[in-house]
Amino acid sequence: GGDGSSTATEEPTGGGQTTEATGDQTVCAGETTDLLKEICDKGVLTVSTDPAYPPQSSLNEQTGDFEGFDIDVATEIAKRLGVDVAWETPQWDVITAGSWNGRWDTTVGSMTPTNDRQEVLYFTQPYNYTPAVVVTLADDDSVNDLSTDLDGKKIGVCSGCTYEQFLNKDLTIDGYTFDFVIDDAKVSGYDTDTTALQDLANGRLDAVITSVTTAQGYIDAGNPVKIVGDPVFYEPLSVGFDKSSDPSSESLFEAVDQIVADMHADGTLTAMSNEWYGLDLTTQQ
Amino acid sequence: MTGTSTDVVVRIEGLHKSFGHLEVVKGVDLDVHRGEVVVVFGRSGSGKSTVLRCVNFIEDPTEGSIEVAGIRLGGGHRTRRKREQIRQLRLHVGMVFQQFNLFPNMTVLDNVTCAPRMAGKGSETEIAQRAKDLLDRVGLADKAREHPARLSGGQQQRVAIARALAMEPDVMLFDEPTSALDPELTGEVLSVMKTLSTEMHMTMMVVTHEMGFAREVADRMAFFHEGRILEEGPPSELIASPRYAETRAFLEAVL
Amino acid sequence: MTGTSTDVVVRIEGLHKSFGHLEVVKGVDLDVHRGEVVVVFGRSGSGKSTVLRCVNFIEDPTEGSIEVAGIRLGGGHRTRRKREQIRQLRLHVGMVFQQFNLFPNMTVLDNVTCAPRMAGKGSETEIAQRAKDLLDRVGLADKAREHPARLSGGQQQRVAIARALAMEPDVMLFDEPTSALDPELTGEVLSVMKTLSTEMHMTMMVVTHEMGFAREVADRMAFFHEGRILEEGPPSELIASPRYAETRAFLEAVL
Amino acid sequence: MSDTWERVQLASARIPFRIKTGAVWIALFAFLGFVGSSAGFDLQWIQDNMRYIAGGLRYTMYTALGGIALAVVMALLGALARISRNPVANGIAGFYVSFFRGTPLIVQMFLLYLALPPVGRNLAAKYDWLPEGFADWFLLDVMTAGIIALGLNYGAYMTEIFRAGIQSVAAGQGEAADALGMTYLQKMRKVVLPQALRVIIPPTGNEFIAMMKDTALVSFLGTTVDTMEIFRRAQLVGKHDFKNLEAYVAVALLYWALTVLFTYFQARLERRLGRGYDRSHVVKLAEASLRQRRAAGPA
Amino acid sequence: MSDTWERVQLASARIPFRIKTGAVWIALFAFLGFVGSSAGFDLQWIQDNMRYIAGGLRYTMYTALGGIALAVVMALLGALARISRNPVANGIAGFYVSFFRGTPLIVQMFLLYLALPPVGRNLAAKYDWLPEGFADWFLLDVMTAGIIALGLNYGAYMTEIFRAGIQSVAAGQGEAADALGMTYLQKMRKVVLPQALRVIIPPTGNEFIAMMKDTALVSFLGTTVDTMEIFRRAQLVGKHDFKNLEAYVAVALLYWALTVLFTYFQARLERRLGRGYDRSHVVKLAEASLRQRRAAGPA
Ligand SMILES: Nc1ncnc2c1ncn2[C@@H]1O[C@H](COP(=O)(O)OP(=O)(O)OP(=O)(O)O)[C@@H](O)[C@H]1O
Ligand SMILES: Nc1ncnc2c1ncn2[C@@H]1O[C@H](COP(=O)(O)OP(=O)(O)OP(=O)(O)O)[C@@H](O)[C@H]1O
Ligand SMILES: [Mg+2]
Ligand SMILES: [Mg+2]
Repeated sequence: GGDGSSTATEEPTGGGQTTEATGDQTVCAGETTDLLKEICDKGVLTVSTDPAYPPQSSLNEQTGDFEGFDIDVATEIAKRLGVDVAWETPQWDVITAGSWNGRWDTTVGSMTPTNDRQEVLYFTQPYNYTPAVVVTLADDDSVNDLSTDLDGKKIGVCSGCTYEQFLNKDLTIDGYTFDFVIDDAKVSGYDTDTTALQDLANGRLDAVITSVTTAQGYIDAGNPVKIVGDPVFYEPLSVGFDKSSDPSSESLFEAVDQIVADMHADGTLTAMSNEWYGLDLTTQQ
Repeated sequence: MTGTSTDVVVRIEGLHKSFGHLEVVKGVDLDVHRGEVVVVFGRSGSGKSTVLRCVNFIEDPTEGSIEVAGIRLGGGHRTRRKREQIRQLRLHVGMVFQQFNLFPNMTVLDNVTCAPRMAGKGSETEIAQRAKDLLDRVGLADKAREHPARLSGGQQQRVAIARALAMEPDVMLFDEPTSALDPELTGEVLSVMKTLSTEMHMTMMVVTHEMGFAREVADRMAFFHEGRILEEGPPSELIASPRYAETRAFLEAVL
Repeated sequence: MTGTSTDVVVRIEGLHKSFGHLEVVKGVDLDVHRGEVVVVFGRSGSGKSTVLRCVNFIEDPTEGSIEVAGIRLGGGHRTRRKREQIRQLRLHVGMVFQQFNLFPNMTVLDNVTCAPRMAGKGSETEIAQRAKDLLDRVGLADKAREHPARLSGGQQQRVAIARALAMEPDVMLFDEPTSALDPELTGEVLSVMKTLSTEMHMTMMVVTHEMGFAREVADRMAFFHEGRILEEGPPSELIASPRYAETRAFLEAVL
Repeated sequence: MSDTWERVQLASARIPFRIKTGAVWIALFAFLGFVGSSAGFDLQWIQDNMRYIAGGLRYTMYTALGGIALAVVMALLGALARISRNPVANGIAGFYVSFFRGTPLIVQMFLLYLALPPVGRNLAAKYDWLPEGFADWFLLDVMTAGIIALGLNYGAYMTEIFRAGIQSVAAGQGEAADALGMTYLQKMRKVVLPQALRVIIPPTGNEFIAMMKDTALVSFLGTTVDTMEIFRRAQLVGKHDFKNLEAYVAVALLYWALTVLFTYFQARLERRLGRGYDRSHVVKLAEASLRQRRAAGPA
Repeated sequence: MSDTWERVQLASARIPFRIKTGAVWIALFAFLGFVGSSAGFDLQWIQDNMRYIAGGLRYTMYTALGGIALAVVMALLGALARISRNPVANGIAGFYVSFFRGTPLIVQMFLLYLALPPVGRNLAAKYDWLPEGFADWFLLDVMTAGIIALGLNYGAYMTEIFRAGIQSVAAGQGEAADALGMTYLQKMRKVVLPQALRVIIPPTGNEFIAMMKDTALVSFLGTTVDTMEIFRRAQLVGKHDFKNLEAYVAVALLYWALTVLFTYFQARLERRLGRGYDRSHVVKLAEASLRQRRAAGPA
């Protein structure tokens, strides 16, 4: 298509809104290189997300739209870049493994920037911090002190996620320290948190570690489980980029890192957190 | 050789048999007396095999009844009790098939002993002894350890006869026992059948087109035509002077 | 009817054929001249079919060579060029099989026209016209639109003859063309074959045991025995006074 | 007691068999429904979400149709190669069949989806004589990767079906075509394959039905939302509402319905092919020999 | 040019076919190795981790063996029920076969693993006459659930194999047993099944080989570390070291090796059964008819 005509039609809609929302120049309006340039030229930022995790990300079956905290964050990032947003929904494992082969540009999917993952992905500064909690059966009174009562117990987690690493005591993120209070847990890995929770309800597990939002959702759905004690740790969640990307994603990473900083600074993230979680999770506890 | 009613081993009364809409047997009555040999013959498709198979309930009669050794049964749904009655009736009937139907997964000896053993007909040694006697009688004592596949057709058929005899039946049914055999092998089977009649006085119903055998061994012959017995009588009469054109035509073709 | 070398349509020279370690044809030499009918006969397993199948390279000769219409080929690996040479040779040879081998997925007409059409033997109308003439000649003009499965064996074999003729071959090979037919149907096929020779002067090699046909139509007969031609000669001589005991024994069995 | 039972048996004998087995099915459904409701299944949720899940049927069918189309092509080539005496064709086909029958479909899917792109990228980087966009050919989207994996996998299995089908055509047919001077391609196209088809089509129908179910595995790669097939949709809404079980039940019912439907069509097709214009050579041979055996008796 | 080519063809004709296809396989392996190394595959990693991954073979085999054992039992019962004229047995078997053939294995696994426990729990809560520990029966561990799902699923497919096997035994065999006054069980145990076995065993071997690959799906249920089969192990170490591709290649090689090995044994078994003491009735019949046709010629 001709460059002139397309920019002409896009100006009042996409571009206009973006400037309006931020009251600022978009990133794409300035000098760009590498992947960032490619995205600006295409006018679309492709974001991967797993729309099965309300309130971070979920699919509204009626409208076919995504909604949730992560969705809003990603949409805002795209706006400030000056492009539209498009979605991909690969399996979690495929995202965390890196080597996206350009199928999508970034992940805004509540991913923790563990040191392992940093080998293959770039991470921005965290855009929020989700509490990880212990869930047990509602009528289970045996777990009171998390630092002793869960030792050696059978605990379910989604396989390959930070909760599993936490139990295995190999969760390391530069700049953060974790208190691995649970010793010798028998770890059971599941395809997703929900399956683990289900299995807890089925009685195969003594406990599950998951995010507070997932746990609360499961409780609200009427299942006989409860959250025990305080969160065992807070996991920082960042926007990620493929290090093996060609052209390099470094330019995009730096631009988005700056955008996240701006969103922290101007209160956008806090507003979104309050809207979706009912509390402010944007600062480290 | 006609006897009183107490002598009747097989009594077929008003037998009809249909497969779906095709009526194959259209009313057959026949008594076979103890020690009697009845030869059944007739065109292909005239219902000979079907009548024979009704006698031991491999086919269920559509109408009419079968009586063997005092057990009288009709057709109809096979309830549990009916199945047991049929099984009891079958213990009185031995059958020899055109295709031998020996059990290929057993030795010749096992073929002969398996049914008596299952039915508990005597001790193990008795059964084995009887099986050996029978194999001796059909001239195959030396083949006891072989598998059927290694025998000729004639030998297989003789084993099949021994197998049926091992159950000590009151009547033996033969359905074209020699027609799957090469011509040079039919003699050995027919001669065994002949000794069954002459030496053991076995009651027999034989479907065959071996008219030599019929003439020599049969007490009575029954000519089947389109699902009915068109005529019957001693072989001497029936073969020499058949009453019906159909019988005559058929006999001319066979002889 | 012996002619000069230029008259030779098929020349088989020093033909040997083995299947694995079994030598089936052990040195056969045979010339068939233009217009000549050669009848081949002999015991089952004597190699008649194998020789015929070597002539059009359905089997590859192990040794020796085949010459048809000036194309001379031996056995050996089928390279691309060799395959093409074989195909050229086959265009000069028509073959009729014991099992007819009509194509059941085509109508009778398509069976006859498909090969000429693929080989580009004339325009579409020419091919269709020739096919109709041929079907007429074998007496089946009215069956052109039928599928082979609806024809009797005799009719199928006549279609097979028409199909082979449609390629306008220099020689026709017949491998027991009537032995899969019920006796009452052989006559119609043999009479078609006879007119091929008498009216069209077709060169033919025929494996058959129909001695009546041989006597009437053959110019020469060849008796096969254990992979060799034991003796050959005009039917009158060979049938009346065979030189070898084997030939005599065989002829006695057939006649 | 045993008398009553016999009378029941006799009375029941008058009811047609089909009706009785039908009643058994209904009883089984009722029993499963009872078990389900005992398990606290949320039937309302199934009702509410069935529409959304069923919306993925289109993509399930696309994937299965694409897969079977590719599989048929692969199977045909594979079968011809396996039959041929050309060592290269034969060797490649043998390797293909062995690999794709020897490894799990799910592994093949992951390999195609994940391992292929770096191959393309690295090759493109290494050899610049490769055409522009070479690397992109290796970058399959989920549905394409799924279709290709299904097609290659089933193609390997179906190679044997096609080979058997081709070899079921009587040898005489090929010989007759050879004798008429047809080329290999003419023989195959006009004589052998049309006849083989009647043997090949029924089992190919079975493979298609099996493949419909294996499309579920594509979702382990993660499909884009617009093209999610039924299994992925069920997983998504199930996880979303914490109703996995209901979601699995719903999707199981959908697959079952699909299978029953297509099995019905396939059975009809099979019957139609069965009474086609031509009865197979085997049948004819058997009949012929039977006729002869009968004829061996008095005529 | 075409002359040279022909000379090459002729020269090559002297090399045995097996050696040539073998060479093609080697060339293909080399080619794939080249592609892999172009793609930057870390072969060293595969070597280092193969030992660990292969350690799961034990559990892969346990699962497959348990699955096939259950499948054989189900298939036997299913086939006998499908053949019988008892409407209840026939209906239940029909339902079983239809459901387990009609839905994806992965759905069945999830249902067995996740949906069964609440059923047991709720039933136990509702009816206190149920025995102590009733609910626990429904609480299957992963491997058990996997084995049961595999067994039920394959059992449904194998029901058809067993049925065909039983029906392949000539009708005359059953009639002979009946005529000798055997009961149904005696007939089946001593006469029909021993003969059916020879037809059933080879395809059952194929099913076992297929099942070995489907054990990979068990890992989607979530396994404990002690009993991880090869696929799960590969996923785990692959993810850990960010070497997914290498992990999938490694596990594919393992499955392939397993399959090739068992296919070899299976082919041997088949050959042994083939030359057993008894040639099948079909073959004998065909031979008989052939003999007669030959005999119809001059004797
Ligand atoms: N199970 C069956 N189902 C349908 N029709 C059958 C069945 N058994 C036999 N028939 C038909 O019943 C008729 C009589 O068959 P039967 O075998 O009793 O004849 P037969 O006199 O023994 O002939 P043959 O000399 O050929 O053995 C035939 O037309 C046959 O096709
Ligand atoms: N393709 C083959 N492979 C192995 N052996 C074969 C093959 N074709 C034929 N034979 C064997 O070669 C021998 C000769 O067979 P051929 O068919 O030529 O005999 P024939 O004279 O035509 O006999 P018939 O009258 O039975 O047709 C036979 O022993 C046969 O078994
Ligand atoms: Mg009969
Ligand atoms: Mg021959």
